[in-house]
Amino acid sequence: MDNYMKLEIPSKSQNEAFARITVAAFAAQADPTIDEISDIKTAVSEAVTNAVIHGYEGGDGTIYVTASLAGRRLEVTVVDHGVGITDLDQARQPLFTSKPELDRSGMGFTIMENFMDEFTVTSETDKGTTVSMVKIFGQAEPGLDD
Amino acid sequence: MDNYMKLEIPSKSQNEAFARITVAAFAAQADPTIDEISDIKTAVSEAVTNAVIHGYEGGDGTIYVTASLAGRRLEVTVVDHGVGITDLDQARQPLFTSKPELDRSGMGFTIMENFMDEFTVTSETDKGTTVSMVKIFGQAEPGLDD
Amino acid sequence: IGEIRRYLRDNNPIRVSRSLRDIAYKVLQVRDSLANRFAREPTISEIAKELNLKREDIVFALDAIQEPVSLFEPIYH
Ligand SMILES: Nc1ncnc2c1ncn2[C@@H]1O[C@H](COP(=O)(O)OP(=O)(O)O)[C@@H](O)[C@H]1O
Ligand SMILES: Nc1ncnc2c1ncn2[C@@H]1O[C@H](COP(=O)(O)OP(=O)(O)O)[C@@H](O)[C@H]1O
Ligand SMILES: [Mg+2]
Ligand SMILES: [Mg+2]
Repeated sequence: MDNYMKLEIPSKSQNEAFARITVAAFAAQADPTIDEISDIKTAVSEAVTNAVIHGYEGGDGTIYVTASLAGRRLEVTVVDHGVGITDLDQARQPLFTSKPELDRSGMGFTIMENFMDEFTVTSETDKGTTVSMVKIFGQAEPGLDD
Repeated sequence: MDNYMKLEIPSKSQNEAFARITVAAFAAQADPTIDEISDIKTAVSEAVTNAVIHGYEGGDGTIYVTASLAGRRLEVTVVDHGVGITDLDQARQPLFTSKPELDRSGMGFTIMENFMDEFTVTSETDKGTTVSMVKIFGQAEPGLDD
Repeated sequence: IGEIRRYLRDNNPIRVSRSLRDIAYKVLQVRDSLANRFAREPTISEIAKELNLKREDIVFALDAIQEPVSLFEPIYH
């Protein structure tokens, strides 16, 4: 049942919807619930949107999305070779955004972190950014009580 | 609007469905009809299935699927680095199959050729096989009257 | 964030496979009614608009009720 996929796409806003559904279709092999898929789609959207608007600042560039399944553990990475993040601690703060003029909410990283079971981001100025996220299917969900 | 995607997946039968959804989701940007989507899915399924069962003979291997859109012209390639096809003319004959014991119908290439607007296959023994297919959206479909 | 998350989801234990099939049947209904209205095959965007879904979501859902891939070949497992 273990499997992987690697996807390469140009940095375009329309590829956010495409990348999200590709990862969802890949994850569907693990027979997830609607909520689990919806969490993954939201997290992937945020990561790809960041690559497009922050990493490549709306210009040309290539985005790499990988996903792998080991049992019920899904790992997803979203990589860009864009401008990178100089102050990661600041970037990860809820509500922090470097692009308030674009009406960004500054909640992207916070959403990825909360919707997925593991979340790491590494980045280097002018080299690019790698977001890595894990979802483990079929877990009870601590912290949600409705 | 022009766009592309490159996908890498291991040779596994479950990736036939995944590859077909991925290409169809990519094609959705060109605003096709459901019939057009279904043609593409069928053709991609046949090509990926061939890579899995013939190219890699059910064993390990990597399959590369690319798709690109230029206006309403979708080009899809499916590449394997498997055993290759020694006699292409024979392989392309309707009903020819080298695996009758697997209950193959020998109609895969014929289906790809008929469901898509352009179809080419190149192959080299022990090097692998490349299937390349084009679908042009929004065309009347000559020869189909249902 | 708990609130955002609750807004986006409703703790639904239903398997995505079932919900995809439900969406797919709706897609086919809408396709038929639009085909009647337009007297031609609707495009995926027209269906997506009617159902307030993304085109990509429609494609994904439809695959859940995919008929055996080819009429000519058995499914290989
Ligand atoms: N891929 C990336 N490349 C460069 N900078 C990024 C990237 N992703 C995030 N950032 C930086 O981190 C900040 C916070 O990101 P996020 O939490 O998604 O909020 P928002 O996207 O709304 O600004 C962004 O404003 C940006 O400065
Ligand atoms: N990717 C491939 N690698 C090696 N051989 C292939 C490949 N695709 C097709 N073939 C050969 O071409 C023949 C015809 O393919 P096809 O028309 O799809 O029929 P079937 O798959 O039912 O045998 C196969 O039986 C096989 O011998
Ligand atoms: Mg963001
Ligand atoms: Mg075949």
